Amino acid sequence: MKRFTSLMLAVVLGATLLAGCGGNSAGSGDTLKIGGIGPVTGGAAVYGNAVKNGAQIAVDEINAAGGINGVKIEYKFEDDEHDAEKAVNAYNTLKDWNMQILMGTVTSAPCVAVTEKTKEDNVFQLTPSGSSVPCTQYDNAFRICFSDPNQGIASAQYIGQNNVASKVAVIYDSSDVYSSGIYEKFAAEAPNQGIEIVAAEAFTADNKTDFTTQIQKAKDAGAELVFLPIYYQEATLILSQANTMGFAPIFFGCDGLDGILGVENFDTSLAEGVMLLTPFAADAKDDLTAKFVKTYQEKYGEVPNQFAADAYDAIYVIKAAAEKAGVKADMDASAICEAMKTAMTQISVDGLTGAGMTWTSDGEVNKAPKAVVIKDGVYVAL
Amino acid sequence: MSFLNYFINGLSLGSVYAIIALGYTMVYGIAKMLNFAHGDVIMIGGFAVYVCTSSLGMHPLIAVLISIVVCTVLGITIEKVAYKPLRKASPLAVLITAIGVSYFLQNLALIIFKSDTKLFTSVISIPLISLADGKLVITGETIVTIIACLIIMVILTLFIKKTKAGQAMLAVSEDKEAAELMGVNVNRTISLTFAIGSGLAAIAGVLLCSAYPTLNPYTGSMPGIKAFVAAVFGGIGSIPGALVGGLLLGIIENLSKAYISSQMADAIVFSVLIIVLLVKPTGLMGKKMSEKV
Amino acid sequence: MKRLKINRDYLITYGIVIVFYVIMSILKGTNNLSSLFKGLLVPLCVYMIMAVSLNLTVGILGELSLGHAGFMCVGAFSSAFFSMIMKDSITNPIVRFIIAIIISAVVAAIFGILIGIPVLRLRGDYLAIVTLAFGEIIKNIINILYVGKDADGIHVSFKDAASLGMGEDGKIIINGAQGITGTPNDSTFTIGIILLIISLFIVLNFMSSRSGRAVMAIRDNRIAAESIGINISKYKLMAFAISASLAGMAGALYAHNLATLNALPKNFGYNMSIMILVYVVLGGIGNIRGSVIAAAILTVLPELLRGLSDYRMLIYSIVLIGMMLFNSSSKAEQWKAKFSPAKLIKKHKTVKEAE
Amino acid sequence: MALLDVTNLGISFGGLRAVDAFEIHIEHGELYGLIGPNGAGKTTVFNLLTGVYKPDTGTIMLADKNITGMKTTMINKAGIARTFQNIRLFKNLTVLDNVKAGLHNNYEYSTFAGIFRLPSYRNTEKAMDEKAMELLSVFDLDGEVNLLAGNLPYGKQRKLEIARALATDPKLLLLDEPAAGMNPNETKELMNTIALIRDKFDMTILLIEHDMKLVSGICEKLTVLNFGQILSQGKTSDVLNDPEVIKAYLGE
Repeated sequence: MKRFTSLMLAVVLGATLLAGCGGNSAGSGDTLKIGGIGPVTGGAAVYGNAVKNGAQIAVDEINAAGGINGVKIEYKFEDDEHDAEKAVNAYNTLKDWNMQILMGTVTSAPCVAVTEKTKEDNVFQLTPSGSSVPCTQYDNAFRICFSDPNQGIASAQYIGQNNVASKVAVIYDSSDVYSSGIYEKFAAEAPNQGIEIVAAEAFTADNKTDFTTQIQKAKDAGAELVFLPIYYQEATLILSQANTMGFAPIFFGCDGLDGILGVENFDTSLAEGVMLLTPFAADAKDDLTAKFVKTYQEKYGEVPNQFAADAYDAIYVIKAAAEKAGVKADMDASAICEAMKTAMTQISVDGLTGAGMTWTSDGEVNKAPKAVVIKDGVYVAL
Repeated sequence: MSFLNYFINGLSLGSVYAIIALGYTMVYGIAKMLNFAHGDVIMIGGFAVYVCTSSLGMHPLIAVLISIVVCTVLGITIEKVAYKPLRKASPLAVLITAIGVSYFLQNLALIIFKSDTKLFTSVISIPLISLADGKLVITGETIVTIIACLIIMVILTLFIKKTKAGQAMLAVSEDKEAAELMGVNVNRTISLTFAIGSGLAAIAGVLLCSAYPTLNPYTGSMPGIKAFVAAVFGGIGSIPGALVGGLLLGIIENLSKAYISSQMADAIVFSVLIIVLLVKPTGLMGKKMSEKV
Repeated sequence: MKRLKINRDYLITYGIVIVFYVIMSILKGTNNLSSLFKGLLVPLCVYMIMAVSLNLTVGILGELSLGHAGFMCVGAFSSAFFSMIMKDSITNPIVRFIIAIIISAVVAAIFGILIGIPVLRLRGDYLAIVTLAFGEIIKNIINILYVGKDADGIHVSFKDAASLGMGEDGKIIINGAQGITGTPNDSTFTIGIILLIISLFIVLNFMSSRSGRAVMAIRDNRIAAESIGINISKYKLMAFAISASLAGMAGALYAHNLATLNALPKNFGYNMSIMILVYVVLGGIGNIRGSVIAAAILTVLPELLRGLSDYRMLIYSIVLIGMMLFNSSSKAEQWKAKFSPAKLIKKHKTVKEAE
Repeated sequence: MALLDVTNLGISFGGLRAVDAFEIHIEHGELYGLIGPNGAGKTTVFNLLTGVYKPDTGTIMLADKNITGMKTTMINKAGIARTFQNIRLFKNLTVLDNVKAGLHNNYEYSTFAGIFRLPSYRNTEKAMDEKAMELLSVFDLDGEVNLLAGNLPYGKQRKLEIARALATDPKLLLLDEPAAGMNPNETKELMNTIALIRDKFDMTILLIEHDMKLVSGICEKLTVLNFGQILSQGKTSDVLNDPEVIKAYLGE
């Protein structure tokens, strides 16, 4: 019986291998193939789905308006489950699909692994939200969001220069690349800004239900401000638990906190007075944002968060760079990459996450972080 | 005062673990299987309440009742479809199937409810108790969870001791074959166990989400594993053991976050578990097993 | 006679691996292999080795381990750490990688022994939960481990990068949750297959040696094994350590295949341990060849299901449940018996003879 | 000097004195029977002798060596091998491997040599095969060497268990109800085999048995246990005629 099972398995394997075989044909020539990678299942699915949807809106808009240089975009998004290995698999799947430009990946660790591959294949890569430093270490990779050190330092500077607080507690996710990356730079910059870190409390991906202990320690240490370089899901819990405990310091966060007002059922009064450095606010009154938020809500029934906005911008940045570089549909990925990477440093894009965004050849974006505060349930620029 | 706060918060977390652990321990004791999907049934229970209250605007109590029904039916269905055909297979095969069911429930929820986190409105409306000028705070959720935990434990113990079905469960847990020979309907007893375990999961889901009010398709999996650890900690198969294990786990977790290192809290909790098992190989209140030679 | 039969059985296993290697290499050489499959070749080897090594613990030793990914994690980090330090000193990638693999095997074996001593005193599900706990502890500690190197040597901290107190020229190698970035990409399909064959060689030969017999005797009946003078702890520990060191090797292969190495719940948590266990159970407990094949199929399957987009993991879970149910249902047994190749041939013959 | 010298052996479980003041002296080459009603503590005595339980009181001397309180593994190495009332074979190993597992301590080569198939592996395994086949042929099992032990018929499983115990090359062989579950024909055959073992291997045997026919047929000496205490001890014919024994057995 065992032998039969093995045999059956072997047959299935053979069949799957055959199915997986296939030559590398050249680009079809009438569309521009843009691939996306991010987690759409698993614990980080929320970010991947936001990126997937945000980019889809941009793609639809561009296609409706005639495409890039008159060429329609074909867009395909692959799941990486927030895992480096799966991200490489996703990348290879897209390669088999003859992807010409990569918009991804969403999270940092998989992004670094994929960057290694895009470098090897010379494929242009624009990550909407991969914020750790090595995500853009090669010249073919750029990003829409701020880098982690950038955010950590900017946060410390903002708090110090505006005298927001001098006694600061930090609650961060020690098992997360993004969160621990920001914390590290924040902690390094804090002394220069006259900020005293009175408590630095961590949690982990496996232990993020109960934050009362971390909050209690911040409270006991007399923190005037609690810095939250984390994502909004955990932040909502922290805010509500702190409220129960009667602890009301200033809460200060980075772009990960954006989206907090969009959480279904969230009592926005809890977020009253929360400050965050973010490039995007779903409540902003400008036309671009209003239109995007409206379309997103109609299509996906949710308020878009910053990841969706980053992805939306990413597609438009690709469009701008491709137009600048004169990319045509029949060019192969490598030629596109060569043309795009010079074009990237020459364009300036007004997007949801910043006006007049420009890029340096090391892949970093120049845009002003906006400090906003939540007042009466909406973001107000500071 | 801080210590008391840490302690009470630990107690609150621990009592949630304890209720989940009760479900684990029941199923393990009778069906002798590690039901890895238990945590995900909890998540479904949470979503059931969420849908009833937020989308359909029902009264929280009715929502909880519906949630219990949903989970019970789900539990029985899972048992019928996925576990019953494997009654004679190796325990490992059942374990893997349970993992498959867990993936299934998570991904089903992902498709239905989407991945973004939803904020759960607490179904508990008892105000919090504030002592010593607000330095010591006990939330209504804490009180309800602890009381619910105790009540459930008492009811379960009485059920097993006093009813015929409970006695049948006990018999099946001692010796399946012998119970069958004695005329106990083993299949029905196991189904009943799953029904009760899943009903408990619904209650655990409501309490978990009320105390820590976020909900997404993966909400149940980590508390599920922690509760499993708690059940083993207390001696798996033992009902008071689940209670003690759950409470201790919550308290140890919070105190080690407070006084040792918040980064290493998981490592510390698991180390304590290991030490306890090395000293008492069947958990704190587990029955001593010895093989007859 | 018996030895001949066993040897033939082993040869089939090696043969499958070698044929697989040859076919894949030809397809790759002639550019007939999709990028996805090219990318999957090394991970396939990683998971096949993991499945073989876990089968030694679960199938041969008969103890349920839910922390096997922990050993993979240890092997991955120790070997990647070595490669990062020696990147400039040892420029020959093959030599460097071989040393890295040996280091990963040794370090993982040491962890196997350290963890095995307390763990193997326990039994059944209690042992399982303690291995799970150890796996989680390893992951947790690596997430807060900071190691840097400067002119003064190596600095270690369990707090943050700043407390490493390094000099100007300092370079952080293991950066807490951010892990190791920039591990040289030394893993190749050929090395992966060689490691797989080595693992098979070790496990299969171990099984048919005196020590392996002792281990299997303990699995079948501990009390009887004691009564014939077999040292229980020694042989349990031996099997556990070998199993751990093979997992460590798989970890080295994993680490040198990707540019980033993080200890996430996804790759080194209990979820991964359970995934490997799924390969072992599906392939047949104690059936080494089955493990190899099951690992291959279940690694490839989710990738082939990509076309289903959102429903991918849902379908995967259904397939998983279905396979388990099918494997143990009595109807399947009948069906298998009816359509087994041997039977079909026989039937064919009888029909012919009747004619 | 006797091969096995046990004095004042005792153990309690909870409050129950399962075995008390047990004494036995077995000479080299003797075939000795341990009998008694159910629950008399016979198997407990075996478990004490083989180190499964640690005695509360008393000493066990095997060939002038004190083995009291030693672990099962060490006691086997010192020279006591046993079979079990409920057969404990390595069910998923072949008949041959069961015996070879028994040969474990008598034929050594390193694990390293085993994995890398060094000459010491080949030579030792060959010698082990030969020795195992020799033992199996004594029990008429040499036709079933490649069968899984769990697939053997009941009677042959009992024999295989004895063969495995003998493979450890013991000084003393303990047989726990070897005839349990056998029909009269099989029992008779077994009697012959046991006698054969004693003669062929120059073995000393202590056996527990219910079947009085078997006991009276082959044992030279008997000890009768009742409620954990020695009821009678001595030559088989004397013991069987002891009124106390008759009373205990027939319940008169």
